[in-house]
Amino acid sequence: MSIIVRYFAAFREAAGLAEEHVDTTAATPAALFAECVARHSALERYTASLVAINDEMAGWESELSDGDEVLFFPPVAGG
Amino acid sequence: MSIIVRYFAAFREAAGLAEEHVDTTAATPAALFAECVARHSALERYTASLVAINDEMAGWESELSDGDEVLFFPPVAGG
Amino acid sequence: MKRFSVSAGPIDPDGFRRALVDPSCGAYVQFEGWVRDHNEGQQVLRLEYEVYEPLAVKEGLLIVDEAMERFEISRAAASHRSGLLELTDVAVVVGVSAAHRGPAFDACRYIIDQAKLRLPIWKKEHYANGAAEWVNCRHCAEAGHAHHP
Amino acid sequence: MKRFSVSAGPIDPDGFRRALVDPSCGAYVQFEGWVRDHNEGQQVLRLEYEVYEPLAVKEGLLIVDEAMERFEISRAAASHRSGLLELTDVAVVVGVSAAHRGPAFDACRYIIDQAKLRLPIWKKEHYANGAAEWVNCRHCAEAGHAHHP
Repeated sequence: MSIIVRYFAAFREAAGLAEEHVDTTAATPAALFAECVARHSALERYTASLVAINDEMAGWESELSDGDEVLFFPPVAGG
Repeated sequence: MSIIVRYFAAFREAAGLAEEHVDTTAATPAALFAECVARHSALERYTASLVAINDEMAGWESELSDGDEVLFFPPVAGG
Repeated sequence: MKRFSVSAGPIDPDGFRRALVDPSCGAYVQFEGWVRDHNEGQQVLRLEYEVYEPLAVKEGLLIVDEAMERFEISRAAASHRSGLLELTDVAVVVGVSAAHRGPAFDACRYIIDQAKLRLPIWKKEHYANGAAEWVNCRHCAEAGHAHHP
Repeated sequence: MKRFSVSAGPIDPDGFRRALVDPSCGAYVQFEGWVRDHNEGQQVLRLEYEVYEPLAVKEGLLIVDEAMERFEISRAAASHRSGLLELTDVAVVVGVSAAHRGPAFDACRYIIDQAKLRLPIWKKEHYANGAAEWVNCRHCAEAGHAHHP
Protein backbone atom coordinates (compact mmCIF):
# COMPACT_ATOMS: atom_id res chain seq x y z
CA MET A 1 0.00 0.00 0.00
CA SER A 2 0.97 3.64 -0.42
CA ILE A 3 1.89 5.67 2.65
CA ILE A 4 3.09 9.23 3.13
CA VAL A 5 5.80 9.49 5.81
CA ARG A 6 6.61 12.83 7.41
CA TYR A 7 9.65 13.57 9.60
CA PHE A 8 9.96 16.40 12.12
CA ALA A 9 12.78 18.32 13.77
CA ALA A 10 15.75 16.03 14.48
CA PHE A 11 14.16 13.22 12.41
CA ARG A 12 13.90 15.53 9.41
CA GLU A 13 17.55 16.48 9.73
CA ALA A 14 18.63 12.87 10.27
CA ALA A 15 16.64 11.57 7.28
CA GLY A 16 17.64 14.55 5.16
CA LEU A 17 14.05 15.05 4.03
CA ALA A 18 10.72 16.20 5.44
CA GLU A 19 8.44 13.81 3.59
CA GLU A 20 8.53 10.71 1.44
CA HIS A 21 5.97 8.57 -0.35
CA VAL A 22 6.60 4.88 0.21
CA ASP A 23 5.13 1.62 -1.01
CA THR A 24 5.19 -0.77 1.89
CA THR A 25 3.70 -3.94 3.34
CA ALA A 26 4.36 -2.73 6.91
CA ALA A 27 1.22 -3.31 8.97
CA THR A 28 2.08 -0.96 11.83
CA PRO A 29 3.98 2.29 12.45
CA ALA A 30 6.60 0.23 14.32
CA ALA A 31 7.27 -1.93 11.23
CA LEU A 32 7.18 1.12 8.97
CA PHE A 33 9.70 2.98 11.16
CA ALA A 34 12.04 -0.03 11.03
CA GLU A 35 11.98 0.25 7.21
CA CYS A 36 12.70 3.98 7.47
CA VAL A 37 15.70 3.31 9.74
CA ALA A 38 16.96 0.80 7.15
CA ARG A 39 16.85 3.56 4.50
CA HIS A 40 18.10 6.38 6.77
CA SER A 41 20.47 4.92 9.33
CA ALA A 42 20.85 8.24 11.19
CA LEU A 43 17.31 7.71 12.53
CA GLU A 44 18.50 4.79 14.58
CA ARG A 45 19.93 6.69 17.55
CA TYR A 46 16.53 7.93 18.76
CA THR A 47 15.17 5.92 21.62
CA ALA A 48 11.82 7.54 22.41
CA SER A 49 9.37 9.09 20.06
CA LEU A 50 5.72 9.54 19.20
CA VAL A 51 3.72 8.65 16.12
CA ALA A 52 0.58 10.15 14.60
CA ILE A 53 -1.59 8.89 11.79
CA ASN A 54 -3.61 11.44 9.80
CA ASP A 55 -3.09 14.08 12.48
CA GLU A 56 -4.23 11.84 15.34
CA MET A 57 -1.80 10.59 17.97
CA ALA A 58 -1.48 6.83 17.49
CA GLY A 59 0.14 3.76 19.01
CA TRP A 60 3.16 2.03 17.48
CA GLU A 61 1.06 -1.10 16.94
CA SER A 62 -1.90 0.67 15.27
CA GLU A 63 -3.03 -0.73 11.94
CA LEU A 64 -1.95 1.15 8.82
CA SER A 65 -4.25 1.67 5.83
CA ASP A 66 -3.56 2.55 2.25
CA GLY A 67 -3.20 6.31 1.81
CA ASP A 68 -2.40 7.02 5.48
CA GLU A 69 -0.13 9.91 6.36
CA VAL A 70 2.23 8.76 9.12
CA LEU A 71 4.05 11.40 11.19
CA PHE A 72 7.21 10.42 13.07
CA PHE A 73 7.96 12.73 16.00
CA PRO A 74 11.33 12.67 17.77
CA PRO A 75 11.23 13.08 21.56
CA VAL A 76 9.23 16.23 22.24
CA ALA A 77 10.66 19.10 24.26
CA GLY A 78 8.08 21.83 24.63
CA GLY A 79 8.21 24.54 27.28
CA MET B 1 3.92 42.83 87.04
CA SER B 2 2.83 45.38 84.47
CA ILE B 3 1.89 44.19 80.97
CA ILE B 4 0.60 45.98 77.88
CA VAL B 5 -2.09 43.93 76.07
CA ARG B 6 -2.99 44.71 72.46
CA TYR B 7 -6.01 43.34 70.58
CA PHE B 8 -6.37 43.10 66.81
CA ALA B 9 -9.23 42.90 64.32
CA ALA B 10 -12.14 40.83 65.75
CA PHE B 11 -10.47 40.79 69.21
CA ARG B 12 -10.33 44.59 69.22
CA GLU B 13 -14.01 44.80 68.32
CA ALA B 14 -14.96 42.12 70.86
CA ALA B 15 -12.98 43.73 73.68
CA GLY B 16 -14.10 47.20 72.64
CA LEU B 17 -10.55 48.52 72.90
CA ALA B 18 -7.24 48.20 71.10
CA GLU B 19 -4.90 48.26 74.07
CA GLU B 20 -4.92 48.04 77.85
CA HIS B 21 -2.33 48.20 80.59
CA VAL B 22 -2.82 45.47 83.17
CA ASP B 23 -1.29 44.45 86.48
CA THR B 24 -1.21 40.68 86.59
CA THR B 25 0.42 37.65 88.14
CA ALA B 26 -0.25 35.57 84.99
CA ALA B 27 2.92 33.68 84.16
CA THR B 28 2.02 32.86 80.54
CA PRO B 29 0.04 34.33 77.63
CA ALA B 30 -2.49 31.51 78.16
CA ALA B 31 -3.14 32.59 81.76
CA LEU B 32 -3.17 36.25 80.74
CA PHE B 33 -5.71 35.59 77.98
CA ALA B 34 -7.97 33.78 80.47
CA GLU B 35 -7.96 36.96 82.58
CA CYS B 36 -8.79 39.03 79.50
CA VAL B 37 -11.74 36.74 78.69
CA ALA B 38 -12.96 37.20 82.28
CA ARG B 39 -12.98 40.98 81.73
CA HIS B 40 -14.27 40.91 78.11
CA SER B 41 -16.55 37.90 77.74
CA ALA B 42 -17.01 38.47 73.98
CA LEU B 43 -13.42 37.21 73.52
CA GLU B 44 -14.51 33.73 74.59
CA ARG B 45 -15.96 32.53 71.29
CA TYR B 46 -12.60 32.46 69.51
CA THR B 47 -11.13 29.00 69.32
CA ALA B 48 -7.83 29.47 67.53
CA SER B 49 -5.45 32.36 67.69
CA LEU B 50 -1.82 33.42 67.80
CA VAL B 51 0.16 35.36 70.34
CA ALA B 52 3.22 37.57 70.06
CA ILE B 53 5.41 39.07 72.75
CA ASN B 54 7.30 42.28 71.96
CA ASP B 55 6.74 41.78 68.21
CA GLU B 56 8.00 38.17 68.22
CA MET B 57 5.64 35.27 67.61
CA ALA B 58 5.44 33.31 70.87
CA GLY B 59 3.93 30.18 72.36
CA TRP B 60 0.94 30.21 74.71
CA GLU B 61 3.15 28.77 77.48
CA SER B 62 6.02 31.27 77.09
CA GLU B 63 7.14 33.05 80.23
CA LEU B 64 5.96 36.65 80.69
CA SER B 65 8.21 39.36 82.08
CA ASP B 66 7.43 42.74 83.62
CA GLY B 67 6.94 45.38 80.91
CA ASP B 68 6.17 42.91 78.10
CA GLU B 69 3.83 43.94 75.33
CA VAL B 70 1.56 41.00 74.55
CA LEU B 71 -0.32 40.93 71.23
CA PHE B 72 -3.43 38.76 70.88
CA PHE B 73 -4.21 37.85 67.30
CA PRO B 74 -7.55 36.32 66.32
CA PRO B 75 -7.42 33.57 63.69
CA VAL B 76 -5.51 35.03 60.75
CA ALA B 77 -6.98 35.15 57.27
CA GLY B 78 -4.46 36.59 54.86
CA GLY B 79 -4.63 36.10 51.12
CA MET C 1 12.61 44.39 45.04
CA LYS C 2 11.83 43.65 48.70
CA ARG C 3 11.28 39.94 49.28
CA PHE C 4 8.15 40.77 51.28
CA SER C 5 6.11 43.93 51.52
CA VAL C 6 2.73 45.18 52.66
CA SER C 7 1.10 47.40 50.08
CA ALA C 8 -1.48 50.07 50.96
CA GLY C 9 -2.18 50.72 47.26
CA PRO C 10 -3.03 48.44 44.31
CA ILE C 11 -0.59 45.61 43.57
CA ASP C 12 0.79 45.57 40.02
CA PRO C 13 1.17 41.85 39.20
CA ASP C 14 3.02 42.50 35.95
CA GLY C 15 5.59 44.82 37.52
CA PHE C 16 5.97 42.17 40.21
CA ARG C 17 6.84 39.38 37.76
CA ARG C 18 9.22 41.61 35.79
CA ALA C 19 11.28 42.17 38.94
CA LEU C 20 11.82 38.41 39.25
CA VAL C 21 13.05 37.78 35.69
CA ASP C 22 16.41 36.02 35.75
CA PRO C 23 18.32 34.72 32.69
CA SER C 24 19.44 31.64 34.63
CA CYS C 25 15.82 30.59 35.19
CA GLY C 26 13.68 28.39 32.97
CA ALA C 27 10.57 28.48 35.13
CA TYR C 28 8.43 31.09 36.83
CA VAL C 29 5.33 30.50 38.95
CA GLN C 30 3.10 33.30 40.19
CA PHE C 31 0.21 32.95 42.61
CA GLU C 32 -2.36 35.71 42.98
CA GLY C 33 -5.13 35.89 45.55
CA TRP C 34 -8.12 37.77 44.15
CA VAL C 35 -11.13 39.27 45.91
CA ARG C 36 -13.97 36.95 44.96
CA ASP C 37 -17.66 37.73 44.92
CA HIS C 38 -18.82 35.04 47.32
CA ASN C 39 -17.88 33.19 50.51
CA GLU C 40 -19.84 30.57 52.40
CA GLY C 41 -23.01 31.37 50.48
CA GLN C 42 -22.83 35.14 51.02
CA GLN C 43 -22.47 37.68 48.22
CA VAL C 44 -19.32 39.71 48.88
CA LEU C 45 -19.11 43.35 47.73
CA ARG C 46 -15.66 44.27 48.99
CA LEU C 47 -12.97 43.34 51.51
CA GLU C 48 -10.95 45.07 54.13
CA TYR C 49 -7.54 43.80 55.25
CA GLU C 50 -6.12 44.76 58.60
CA VAL C 51 -2.38 44.11 58.77
CA TYR C 52 -0.15 44.33 61.81
CA GLU C 53 2.73 45.50 59.70
CA PRO C 54 5.80 45.24 61.97
CA LEU C 55 5.25 41.54 62.53
CA ALA C 56 3.74 40.80 59.10
CA VAL C 57 6.89 42.06 57.40
CA LYS C 58 9.20 40.20 59.78
CA GLU C 59 7.25 36.93 59.40
CA GLY C 60 6.80 37.41 55.63
CA LEU C 61 10.55 37.79 55.10
CA LEU C 62 11.13 34.71 57.24
CA ILE C 63 8.72 32.65 55.12
CA VAL C 64 10.39 33.70 51.85
CA ASP C 65 13.81 32.92 53.34
CA GLU C 66 12.59 29.48 54.41
CA ALA C 67 11.44 28.83 50.83
CA MET C 68 14.84 29.92 49.47
CA GLU C 69 16.52 27.41 51.80
CA ARG C 70 14.14 24.49 51.27
CA PHE C 71 13.78 24.58 47.48
CA GLU C 72 16.22 24.98 44.58
CA ILE C 73 15.00 28.36 43.44
CA SER C 74 16.71 31.58 42.35
CA ARG C 75 14.37 34.39 43.36
CA ALA C 76 11.19 34.68 45.38
CA ALA C 77 9.06 37.52 46.67
CA ALA C 78 5.59 38.19 48.01
CA SER C 79 3.42 41.22 48.67
CA HIS C 80 0.12 41.57 50.56
CA ARG C 81 -2.46 44.33 50.42
CA SER C 82 -3.85 46.26 53.36
CA GLY C 83 -6.96 48.44 53.39
CA LEU C 84 -10.10 48.37 51.28
CA LEU C 85 -10.24 46.14 48.17
CA GLU C 86 -12.85 45.75 45.43
CA LEU C 87 -13.85 42.59 43.54
CA THR C 88 -11.04 41.09 41.39
CA ASP C 89 -8.42 43.27 43.11
CA VAL C 90 -5.16 41.46 43.85
CA ALA C 91 -5.00 40.79 47.61
CA VAL C 92 -1.69 38.93 47.59
CA VAL C 93 0.94 37.98 45.04
CA VAL C 94 3.76 35.42 45.30
CA GLY C 95 6.38 34.90 42.58
CA VAL C 96 9.17 32.34 42.30
CA SER C 97 11.74 31.91 39.54
CA ALA C 98 13.92 28.81 39.31
CA ALA C 99 15.99 26.77 36.88
CA HIS C 100 13.29 24.05 36.86
CA ARG C 101 9.53 24.11 37.33
CA GLY C 102 9.15 21.55 40.14
CA PRO C 103 10.85 23.65 42.82
CA ALA C 104 9.19 26.82 41.48
CA PHE C 105 5.71 25.31 42.00
CA ASP C 106 6.60 23.82 45.39
CA ALA C 107 8.18 27.01 46.73
CA CYS C 108 5.32 29.22 45.52
CA ARG C 109 2.80 26.98 47.23
CA TYR C 110 4.88 26.81 50.40
CA ILE C 111 5.01 30.60 50.63
CA ILE C 112 1.28 31.19 50.16
CA ASP C 113 0.34 28.30 52.49
CA GLN C 114 2.61 29.60 55.24
CA ALA C 115 1.55 33.20 54.65
CA LYS C 116 -2.09 32.27 55.19
CA LEU C 117 -1.25 30.44 58.42
CA ARG C 118 1.31 32.78 59.94
CA LEU C 119 0.92 36.40 58.84
CA PRO C 120 -0.94 38.68 61.27
CA ILE C 121 -3.48 39.75 58.66
CA TRP C 122 -7.27 39.77 59.05
CA LYS C 123 -10.00 39.98 56.49
CA LYS C 124 -13.36 41.67 56.95
CA GLU C 125 -15.96 40.88 54.31
CA HIS C 126 -18.66 43.37 53.39
CA TYR C 127 -21.81 41.64 52.15
CA ALA C 128 -24.62 42.60 49.79
CA ASN C 129 -27.08 42.53 52.74
CA GLY C 130 -25.18 45.35 54.46
CA ALA C 131 -23.48 43.16 57.07
CA ALA C 132 -19.71 42.94 57.55
CA GLU C 133 -17.81 40.13 59.25
CA TRP C 134 -14.29 39.18 60.19
CA VAL C 135 -13.58 35.96 58.35
CA ASN C 136 -12.40 33.01 60.39
CA CYS C 137 -9.90 30.80 58.72
CA ARG C 138 -11.84 27.56 59.14
CA HIS C 139 -8.98 25.49 57.87
CA CYS C 140 -6.66 26.93 60.53
CA ALA C 141 -9.18 26.21 63.25
CA GLU C 142 -9.59 22.67 61.98
CA ALA C 143 -5.85 22.14 61.71
CA GLY C 144 -5.79 22.95 65.40
CA HIS C 145 -2.48 24.81 65.28
CA ALA C 146 -1.72 27.44 67.88
CA HIS C 147 -5.06 27.13 69.66
CA HIS C 148 -5.25 29.18 72.73
CA PRO C 149 -5.93 26.92 75.69
CA MET D 1 -9.39 33.87 24.64
CA LYS D 2 -8.53 30.53 23.00
CA ARG D 3 -7.85 27.84 25.59
CA PHE D 4 -4.72 26.85 23.67
CA SER D 5 -2.76 28.63 20.98
CA VAL D 6 0.59 28.58 19.24
CA SER D 7 2.10 32.04 19.02
CA ALA D 8 4.62 33.03 16.34
CA GLY D 9 5.25 36.40 18.05
CA PRO D 10 6.12 37.39 21.64
CA ILE D 11 3.76 36.18 24.37
CA ASP D 12 2.34 38.95 26.57
CA PRO D 13 2.05 37.33 30.02
CA ASP D 14 0.14 40.24 31.52
CA GLY D 15 -2.48 40.31 28.76
CA PHE D 16 -2.75 36.57 29.23
CA ARG D 17 -3.56 36.80 32.95
CA ARG D 18 -6.02 39.64 32.42
CA ALA D 19 -8.07 37.43 30.09
CA LEU D 20 -8.48 34.88 32.89
CA VAL D 21 -9.74 37.29 35.57
CA ASP D 22 -13.05 36.08 36.98
CA PRO D 23 -14.99 37.68 39.89
CA SER D 24 -15.98 34.23 41.18
CA CYS D 25 -12.31 33.26 41.62
CA GLY D 26 -10.15 33.76 44.68
CA ALA D 27 -7.01 32.18 43.26
CA TYR D 28 -4.91 32.48 40.13
CA VAL D 29 -1.77 30.51 39.27
CA GLN D 30 0.38 31.29 36.26
CA PHE D 31 3.33 29.25 35.02
CA GLU D 32 5.81 30.69 32.57
CA GLY D 33 8.62 28.84 30.83
CA TRP D 34 11.52 31.19 30.14
CA VAL D 35 14.51 30.78 27.84
CA ARG D 36 17.39 30.22 30.21
CA ASP D 37 21.07 30.81 29.57
CA HIS D 38 22.34 27.31 30.24
CA ASN D 39 21.48 23.64 29.79
CA GLU D 40 23.55 20.59 30.67
CA GLY D 41 26.67 22.68 31.16
CA GLN D 42 26.40 24.54 27.84
CA GLN D 43 25.93 28.30 27.53
CA VAL D 44 22.73 28.91 25.55
CA LEU D 45 22.40 32.03 23.38
CA ARG D 46 18.93 31.50 21.92
CA LEU D 47 16.31 28.85 21.18
CA GLU D 48 14.28 27.77 18.24
CA TYR D 49 10.93 26.00 18.64
CA GLU D 50 9.53 23.89 15.85
CA VAL D 51 5.81 23.25 16.31
CA TYR D 52 3.61 20.89 14.31
CA GLU D 53 0.68 23.20 14.71
CA PRO D 54 -2.35 21.15 13.58
CA LEU D 55 -1.68 18.48 16.17
CA ALA D 56 -0.19 20.78 18.82
CA VAL D 57 -3.41 22.81 18.91
CA LYS D 58 -5.61 19.72 18.97
CA GLU D 59 -3.59 18.09 21.77
CA GLY D 60 -3.20 21.39 23.67
CA LEU D 61 -6.97 21.93 23.75
CA LEU D 62 -7.42 18.35 24.91
CA ILE D 63 -4.98 18.85 27.80
CA VAL D 64 -6.73 22.04 28.97
CA ASP D 65 -10.11 20.29 28.74
CA GLU D 66 -8.77 17.39 30.81
CA ALA D 67 -7.65 19.88 33.48
CA MET D 68 -11.10 21.52 33.49
CA GLU D 69 -12.68 18.10 34.09
CA ARG D 70 -10.22 16.83 36.69
CA PHE D 71 -9.92 19.89 38.93
CA GLU D 72 -12.41 22.37 40.41
CA ILE D 73 -11.31 25.36 38.39
CA SER D 74 -13.13 28.12 36.53
CA ARG D 75 -10.86 29.09 33.63
CA ALA D 76 -7.67 27.75 32.13
CA ALA D 77 -5.59 28.51 29.07
CA ALA D 78 -2.12 27.96 27.66
CA SER D 79 -0.03 29.33 24.83
CA HIS D 80 3.29 28.14 23.36
CA ARG D 81 5.78 30.00 21.21
CA SER D 82 7.14 28.89 17.87
CA GLY D 83 10.19 30.28 16.06
CA LEU D 84 13.30 32.00 17.36
CA LEU D 85 13.46 33.12 21.02
CA GLU D 86 16.03 35.14 22.94
CA LEU D 87 17.12 34.76 26.59
CA THR D 88 14.32 35.48 29.13
CA ASP D 89 11.65 35.35 26.39
CA VAL D 90 8.46 33.57 27.45
CA ALA D 91 8.38 30.17 25.70
CA VAL D 92 5.12 28.96 27.22
CA VAL D 93 2.48 30.34 29.57
CA VAL D 94 -0.25 28.50 31.48
CA GLY D 95 -2.90 30.27 33.58
CA VAL D 96 -5.62 28.85 35.83
CA SER D 97 -8.22 30.71 37.88
CA ALA D 98 -10.31 28.95 40.52
CA ALA D 99 -12.35 29.60 43.65
CA HIS D 100 -9.57 28.05 45.77
CA ARG D 101 -5.82 27.81 45.40
CA GLY D 102 -5.30 24.04 45.72
CA PRO D 103 -7.03 23.12 42.45
CA ALA D 104 -5.49 26.16 40.72
CA PHE D 105 -1.96 24.94 41.54
CA ASP D 106 -2.76 21.31 40.70
CA ALA D 107 -4.41 22.13 37.36
CA CYS D 108 -1.63 24.51 36.30
CA ARG D 109 0.97 21.86 37.01
CA TYR D 110 -1.05 19.19 35.24
CA ILE D 111 -1.30 21.30 32.09
CA ILE D 112 2.42 22.14 31.87
CA ASP D 113 3.48 18.56 32.73
CA GLN D 114 1.21 17.09 30.06
CA ALA D 115 2.15 19.78 27.54
CA LYS D 116 5.82 18.88 27.89
CA LEU D 117 5.09 15.19 27.39
CA ARG D 118 2.49 15.33 24.63
CA LEU D 119 2.75 18.41 22.43
CA PRO D 120 4.58 17.92 19.11
CA ILE D 121 7.05 20.71 19.81
CA TRP D 122 10.83 20.52 19.50
CA LYS D 123 13.52 22.77 20.86
CA LYS D 124 16.84 23.54 19.18
CA GLU D 125 19.41 25.22 21.39
CA HIS D 126 22.03 27.53 19.92
CA TYR D 127 25.21 27.56 22.00
CA ALA D 128 27.96 30.10 22.65
CA ASN D 129 30.45 27.79 20.88
CA GLY D 130 28.51 28.07 17.62
CA ALA D 131 26.90 24.63 17.77
CA ALA D 132 23.16 24.01 17.70
CA GLU D 133 21.36 20.90 18.94
CA TRP D 134 17.88 19.47 19.17
CA VAL D 135 17.24 18.94 22.86
CA ASN D 136 16.15 15.51 23.98
CA CYS D 137 13.68 15.41 26.77
CA ARG D 138 15.71 13.15 29.05
CA HIS D 139 12.86 12.80 31.48
CA CYS D 140 10.57 11.49 28.71
CA ALA D 141 13.18 8.97 27.61
CA GLU D 142 13.62 7.82 31.20
CA ALA D 143 9.87 7.62 31.80
CA GLY D 144 9.87 5.21 28.90
CA HIS D 145 6.52 6.33 27.53
CA ALA D 146 5.70 5.82 23.89
CA HIS D 147 9.09 4.34 23.00
CA HIS D 148 9.27 3.12 19.51
CA PRO D 149 10.13 -0.55 19.57
